[in-house]
Amino acid sequence: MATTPQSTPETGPETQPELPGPVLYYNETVLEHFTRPRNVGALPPADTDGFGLVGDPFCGDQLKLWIAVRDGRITRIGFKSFGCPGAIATSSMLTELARGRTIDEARKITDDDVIEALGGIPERKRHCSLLGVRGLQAALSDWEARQAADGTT
Amino acid sequence: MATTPQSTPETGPETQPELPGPVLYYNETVLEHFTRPRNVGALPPADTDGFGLVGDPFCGDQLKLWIAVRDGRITRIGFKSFGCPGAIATSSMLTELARGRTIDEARKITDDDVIEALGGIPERKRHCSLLGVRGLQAALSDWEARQAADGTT
Amino acid sequence: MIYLDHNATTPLDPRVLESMLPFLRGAWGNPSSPYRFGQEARAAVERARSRVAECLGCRPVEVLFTGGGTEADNLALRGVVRALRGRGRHVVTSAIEHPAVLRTCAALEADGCRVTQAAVGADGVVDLAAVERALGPDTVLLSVMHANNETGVLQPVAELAELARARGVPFHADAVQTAGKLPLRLATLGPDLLSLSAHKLHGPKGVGALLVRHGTPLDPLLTGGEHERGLRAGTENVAGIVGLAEALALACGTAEAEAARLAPLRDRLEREVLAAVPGARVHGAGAPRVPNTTNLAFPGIDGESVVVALDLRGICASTGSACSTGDPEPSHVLTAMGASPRDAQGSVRLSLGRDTRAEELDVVVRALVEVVEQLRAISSL
Amino acid sequence: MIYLDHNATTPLDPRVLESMLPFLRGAWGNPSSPYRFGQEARAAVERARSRVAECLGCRPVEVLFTGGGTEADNLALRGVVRALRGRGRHVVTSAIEHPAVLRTCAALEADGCRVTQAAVGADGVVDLAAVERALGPDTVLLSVMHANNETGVLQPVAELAELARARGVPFHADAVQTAGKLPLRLATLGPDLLSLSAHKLHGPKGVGALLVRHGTPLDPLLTGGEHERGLRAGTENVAGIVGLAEALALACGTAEAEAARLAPLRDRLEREVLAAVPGARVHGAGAPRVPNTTNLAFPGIDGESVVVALDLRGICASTGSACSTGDPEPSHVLTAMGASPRDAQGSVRLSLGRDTRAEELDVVVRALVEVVEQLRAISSL
Ligand SMILES: Cc1ncc(COP(=O)(O)O)c(C=O)c1O
Ligand SMILES: Cc1ncc(COP(=O)(O)O)c(C=O)c1O
Repeated sequence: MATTPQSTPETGPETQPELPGPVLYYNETVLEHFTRPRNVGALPPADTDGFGLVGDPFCGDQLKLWIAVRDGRITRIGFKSFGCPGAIATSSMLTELARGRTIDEARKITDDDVIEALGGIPERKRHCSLLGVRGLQAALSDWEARQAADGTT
Repeated sequence: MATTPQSTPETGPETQPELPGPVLYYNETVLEHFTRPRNVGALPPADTDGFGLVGDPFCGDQLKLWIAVRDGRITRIGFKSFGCPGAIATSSMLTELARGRTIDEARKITDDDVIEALGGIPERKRHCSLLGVRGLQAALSDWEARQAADGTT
Repeated sequence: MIYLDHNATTPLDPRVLESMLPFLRGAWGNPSSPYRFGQEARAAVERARSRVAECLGCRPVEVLFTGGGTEADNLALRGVVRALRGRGRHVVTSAIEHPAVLRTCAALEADGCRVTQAAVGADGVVDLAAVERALGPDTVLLSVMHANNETGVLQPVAELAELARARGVPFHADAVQTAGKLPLRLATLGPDLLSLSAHKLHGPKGVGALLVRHGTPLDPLLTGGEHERGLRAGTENVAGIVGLAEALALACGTAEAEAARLAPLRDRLEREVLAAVPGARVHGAGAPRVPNTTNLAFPGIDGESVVVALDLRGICASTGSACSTGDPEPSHVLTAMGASPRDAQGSVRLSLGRDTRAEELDVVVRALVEVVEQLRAISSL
Repeated sequence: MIYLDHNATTPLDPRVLESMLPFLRGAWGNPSSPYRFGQEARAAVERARSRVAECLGCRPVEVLFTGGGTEADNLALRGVVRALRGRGRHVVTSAIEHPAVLRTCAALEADGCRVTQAAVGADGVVDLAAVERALGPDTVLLSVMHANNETGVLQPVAELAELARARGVPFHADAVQTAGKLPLRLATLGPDLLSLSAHKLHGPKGVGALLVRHGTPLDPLLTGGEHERGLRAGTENVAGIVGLAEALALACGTAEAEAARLAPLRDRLEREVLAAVPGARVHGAGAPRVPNTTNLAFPGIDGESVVVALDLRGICASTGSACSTGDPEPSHVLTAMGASPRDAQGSVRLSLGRDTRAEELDVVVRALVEVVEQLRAISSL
């Protein structure tokens, strides 16, 4: 039960006020990506070069992410998400950041990039942005595995 | 430190509201006896047939009370008081109740009589009224002792 | 704005504010001050105490004013446990209590108490047999809420009171979600201690009360001056206390009529949502509930997403306790009722109130149907 | 009415009430609710936190809102002692603390702590050497008030902070009687924890704050929801918190000017009373004091009788702490300063404030002289 003020993470350098209470405080960009998420939906199996599924199978948020790759670039990307507005908005923004990028560039996208692109996300929701990045990494690894498999066959 | 609601004395049947907080709530009669106490002052030594002094010599309220007795009746009575308004008012009322009474009648005056004559006194001040009654008892005992002394001389 | 989160807080009734203003303007004295100006404030506090007592069927000395529902719960639990520390160290509660009780039990546990959480059935009603089994010779307190804040499910307080009384165990009921909504009488309801909070019944925030049945052992939690008979120190929040009494008097006067008005509205809302949304369910539908609350399960989507989407349409709803806002953990109440974590995550609480009108609910049903469809369209499940 | 009991409570400033009303009317949402309407309330609470932090020279996360000064004191003492229960069980305090500290120390003692009360000198200033001697390897908290509520005597908090810091002991200062009266900066003043109460500085009753310096170990006292970073559960008293911040901002802006205005008024009052009443004395006259407070000794008469007689003349004064009203025990503060019980019983506290005018004090001096004469005439001493 022991709690010390210093052990509580603080809100960091976003523009939103420091809100120590339990609160959601999504900014307009996040809400916009939540209400009109970009790149929603599965790619057709034939077009899918990589697929990622992250999240516990029974509990908590879940993300599915599809990519199509041409000439080392992500040409198409799609996602479906079960999760809170933070999860949906960060996934949406992640797909925007990843689309058109080379595999290497896409590998380097971090959750901080996603959060920055959204102009910040509530402290308690930072974990959401990890899901999108992990989903993309999973899809990229899947793509690599498929490449390797193609190479060996 | 353990306190149980039932162990807290309650205010009893006075007309004043039940006030569980720490509060003084003197009624008009008490305030009147406080601002214009009856029978204040020492009797001259020659007129004094009995004297009472009650209260700790160093601490807390103190009362001095003088009586003159003729034919078994208190004909004159005087008091001086160091104490709170409750102490002053109850002493004043006590002298009113005692004046003109026979020794036997005076002996029977209780603190409840004093409180009733005042129309009530705050719960926390009930102890004050005891001082007056004890002062009168002391003066009566002093009178009796003097009588006995007079008889033996 | 359509406000359907009355279990989180309620608007301050303008008549309540009116009753408070004299103590925020002219009569600002300290109730403990010896002069008549202070005693005006004292008289107001004591009048408020008498009104609360009258509304809730107890004696004025049985009413302690606190700084809210949470403090009332903390005082009940910590106060009884401390007062009875010579007798035992075991507390029995339920799995669906408000954090004000559950986390306080956890703190007591860390301090050496043993705590048993009785299970609830799938309907959200605490298992009486489990409580009975749990009560032991060293049990010093039973604490079970009157109505659950997330589902509205009513708990069998009369039966619990009987179990507790038979064993001489004090029984605390958190009535924060029933005071003002249902007619309550401490004398007949059964518990020895009852918590309530003003802002849940159109009173001000930051004030509550703990009713303590005459003879119940209780130590103070806040020590200092001899306010509240030495059981709750601190200069009295006079305006807040007056407001609590006014709000309670207003609510008690209309509780039955309001309950009769809200139950059919809530029931119709549920029928329409269940008809329009495939797979939707109502948590605790099978149990007696306070008439203002419904907790809807929408499998496959996230409750917080529903709430935010409704907010963007001007509708205030919640996923459960306001205290757990943004909490990624699924509701302990729904999981205790056997819901899967994902099902619990897909739940939305709508709680109606005095200002709720039938037309508003039509708007809400349409919005819910739309929102659930949109979220399901993007759901990965 | 001439009000000279500002240490007991102060009038709510109409500007403060004005600042609170929006949250008692339109913006009544729950700050923990997820929708924007709730976040309006949240934003108000956080704005208030920032304002308090700015006024008192600390960071917003170092401000915890409580239900009053007593709760702040209880949280500081019980919270630090619990957080450090693995390190030791010894608390050092002074003999002249407010009951909110002294009785809490007594409760901690009953729970197995050891408490040392450092003595004060005849001037009412805590004995630094006694504090230094008392601080031991198992000391987990030092708690000494900033200014005493009965005498106004200021305590050497900077020196105490140094003693405590040198030993790594958290230092709590009850600043209920200095916040708003003197310019305070947590960053430079020294203590790790600082209590204050809104109603002592023209804010509302039932709200206070505990400043907790970054890194100070603290457990919550009220457990439940995760309000106030998990350190103080309970739905926030939004209007009260906004009022506290507004009152503090107003008071801090004028503290220096007010202090400069009140000190000569208080000093003249004392000179005139001492000149007119044979045997009168001022408790703590030799020490630095807050400029609004005087504690007058009138040997041979009872302070409560003076207070009631003044009340009947329309003057509000007190015998000391409002909490001890009607208490037959002589003041623990004055006896700790070496006053005899009878001397302590003959004391009257006058505490000036923002509304006090010089002309009022002329009336008060005349009334005091009269009242003391009358009471001396009937005194048995
Ligand atoms: C059942 C229940 N108990 C306790 C509380 C706490 O009350 P408060 O917010 O007044 O501290 C609440 C509401 O938050 C509640 O719903
Ligand atoms: C020095 C001191 N500490 C604490 C308190 C308690 O504050 P509150 O009455 O707001 O609980 C007071 C006043 O009563 C005080 O003067």
